[in-house]
Amino acid sequence: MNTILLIVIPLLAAFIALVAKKGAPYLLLGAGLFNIVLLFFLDTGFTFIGGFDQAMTSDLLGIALYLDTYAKIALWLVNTLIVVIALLNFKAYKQYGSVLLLSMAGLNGLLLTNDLFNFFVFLEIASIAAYLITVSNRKFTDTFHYIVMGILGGSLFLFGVTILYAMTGSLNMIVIASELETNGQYQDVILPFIFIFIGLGVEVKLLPFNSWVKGVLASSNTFSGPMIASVYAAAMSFAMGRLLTNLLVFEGALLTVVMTLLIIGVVAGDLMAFSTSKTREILLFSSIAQASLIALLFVQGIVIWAVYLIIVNALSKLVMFLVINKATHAIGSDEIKRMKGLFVNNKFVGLMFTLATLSIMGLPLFAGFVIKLNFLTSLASLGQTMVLIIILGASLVESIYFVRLLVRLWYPGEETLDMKYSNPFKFVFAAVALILLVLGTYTTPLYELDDNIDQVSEEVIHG
Amino acid sequence: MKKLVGFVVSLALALVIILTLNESALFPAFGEVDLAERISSQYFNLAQFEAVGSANIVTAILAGYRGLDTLGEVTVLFISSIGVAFIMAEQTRKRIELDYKANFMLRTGSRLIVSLILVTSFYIILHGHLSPGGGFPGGTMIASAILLLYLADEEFRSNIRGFKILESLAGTFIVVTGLLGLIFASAFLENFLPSGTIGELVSGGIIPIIYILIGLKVGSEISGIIDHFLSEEETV
Amino acid sequence: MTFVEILLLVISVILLVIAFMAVTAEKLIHAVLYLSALSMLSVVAFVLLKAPDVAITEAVIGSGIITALFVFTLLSVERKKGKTE
Amino acid sequence: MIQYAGIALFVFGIYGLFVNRNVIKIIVSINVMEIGLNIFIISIGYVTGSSLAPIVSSTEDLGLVYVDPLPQALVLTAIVIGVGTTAIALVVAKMIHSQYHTFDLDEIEESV
Repeated sequence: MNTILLIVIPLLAAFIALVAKKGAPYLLLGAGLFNIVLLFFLDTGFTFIGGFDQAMTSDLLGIALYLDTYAKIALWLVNTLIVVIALLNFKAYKQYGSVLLLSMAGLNGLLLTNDLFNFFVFLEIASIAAYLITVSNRKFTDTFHYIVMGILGGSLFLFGVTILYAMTGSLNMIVIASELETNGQYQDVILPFIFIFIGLGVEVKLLPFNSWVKGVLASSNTFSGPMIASVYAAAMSFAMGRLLTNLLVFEGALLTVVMTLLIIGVVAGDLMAFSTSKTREILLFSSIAQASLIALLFVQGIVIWAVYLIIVNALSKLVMFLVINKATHAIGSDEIKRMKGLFVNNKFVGLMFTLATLSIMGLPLFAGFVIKLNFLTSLASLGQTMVLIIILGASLVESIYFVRLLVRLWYPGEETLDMKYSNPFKFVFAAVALILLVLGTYTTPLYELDDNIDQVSEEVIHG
Repeated sequence: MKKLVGFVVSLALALVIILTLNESALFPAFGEVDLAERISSQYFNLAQFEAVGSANIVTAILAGYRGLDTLGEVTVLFISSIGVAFIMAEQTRKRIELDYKANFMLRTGSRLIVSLILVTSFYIILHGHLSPGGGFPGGTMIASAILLLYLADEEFRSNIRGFKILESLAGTFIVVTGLLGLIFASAFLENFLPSGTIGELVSGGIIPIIYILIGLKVGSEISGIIDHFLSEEETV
Repeated sequence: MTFVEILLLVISVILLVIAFMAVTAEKLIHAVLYLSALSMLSVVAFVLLKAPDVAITEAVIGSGIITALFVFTLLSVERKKGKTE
Repeated sequence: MIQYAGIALFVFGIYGLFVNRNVIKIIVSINVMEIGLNIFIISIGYVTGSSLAPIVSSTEDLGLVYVDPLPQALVLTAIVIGVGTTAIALVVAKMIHSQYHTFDLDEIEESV
């Protein structure tokens, strides 16, 4: 029982699925369930590929994978979400079996690897799988825009990694961090850190290169919407969190630049969501704002509340995108006017959607409230009052446009919509709403874990 | 005019990057690289003193020390060949008629050249761990031989089904070799075969085996991509 | 300045010139040809930088397969345009 | 000097990527960017003087100076990833053309 199986089994299934075309969806579910179950038995710590298990020192020859509570939470979330989305879209998107298998292998590798170039290779695998998933939107100019931005992000990331290799002589995240700590002056390191931050920011939907998000998600469907907005968003935020806590250290001028970039991302996302009249655009701009907020928390070192925010955001966006995309598919347009009274004759789905939205807004009784309260207090304790005020303002704007959306969806317009949601959709909505409610009220498990769930650097530098 | 302004701006940005890299004490200037500080000195020590692994250090790194990179890279080619077939799958396949008739010289000449290309590509794949080259260039040469056949005569349609099976088999064997390393030795992709003396044909343990499988896989994948590029939808 | 450094200097200048022409070419087929020339020149640079593995791979893939893919895309586009007129 | 050319090509590809409005020219700029990046990666491994390519012919030649092999392994991977992404981008370009009958993004935006 080795950590590498999390990457290799989906890969093996994808290679077999090439020949056994009809078996691809079943191989996908099998590999996904295998990963979820395997995670229970894997013990944390390093896994060295190729048997070169010198300790984590500068003469580490091979590539090391690292599994800790941080990676376990991320892998559980990503693998379960992929299996859930595959199950929900089983009939409509059957031919995406092998593409999803490869995106599972790529995302698992991305979350596990400790080597920066290996991180780039898995980032490319996951991105190409994402390009193929957006092909299901049949909007090729938007897919092309996403491909161009993805390649640009990957190349900027590789440029930053190459400079770091030239400076420190190793490709391993931890060895580079300890090498830079011992003999690196800070201004040497600004250039590679900027390139790595901007390069990875493309996939995490951060400014300056997140213009592709509008095209891809505005015309998404019940398969590509949840995959891009909740699975890829969560996995990329976790991967970025891993880099921000262990490798990238922002100080002085660079910190202010990064913080302003992220704050602009939050404010711009919320304002644009406020000013649009299309439901899907509201959701995609709100997910851009959430992604920038999560990156901001990681930069400030508030790791545990960022992790919970990723989980809650991924779950709520899953529900919201499924509901809205299913309705758009039935009605034919995602204008709010056309969707008036959507929940009038499917009350249960409406209730679940409302619970998910209230949790994102951070109202009491929901997990979102506990998380928002805690990360705001941590920000206050870090003395970031200016950032605090702006985030409070942004979340005020956010609650306005979400309440406006809910009001429109609940109160009937002229034509009554006779849309129906199938039972598996309802079951998923109920499960997510239950999780949000339980975590919102019974909050002790949230306080169990604390900021050092990501022990990669502790294990090596101080360990 | 707009091009000139943009060109000047990009040159200025390049200048900024170059200057910041020059100032930084850690970043070595071009050419003054001290290998002892870098991980690569370990690769040379292992190759020279314990005579482990392949003579061509780059192949030793690619297929031996950093095997997961190469597995990931083969997956990138695999997913792009699936993607190409997937995006263009809606149309049924028909060959593009090239607007020239392949005369006698081209047809016979190409058969001769194709066999030459195939021989060199197999040589390069087999000697990947001794001389420069290896799985990737060798595989692409196989694909270029098939490309030549495509150009030589119009009706040629490579046996896509056969390539798919070869691709899937080669990929599965690569992963199985890795898993064998997990079962027999202690880690995934670990070298469980005797690595022989450096410089001989049979040396380097599982490195040549992996590189031959990669060559076959890359060859069949790129031929598949070429076939999809050279055919268009039936309906036109 | 040894012979290798002079050659590298010359190649860098030519690389920049061809890159400018490739990015700002008017016709598509010119852009593709400049790209292929750029990739061949980079093969020479790799050989001078003592990277034979990379030179072989860039030669076969860079100027071989990538140029072929570009030409086939333009070919199938011309063919369709020819038909519709 | 070749390292500066690599950086200049990389930045130049990024410039071309933002300025061009033709789909095929954008893909050409992507490849120019990747060639520049590959040259830069190889150039950080170069050792001046009588250094050799990283082929260790036999155990005798111990004291010789070699070039850094790791960047070459990275570039081999980067080239093949470049082929993969270029093939996908070109297929999407073909689909764009079969849908809008033009490669120019401005024309496509007007027609939508």
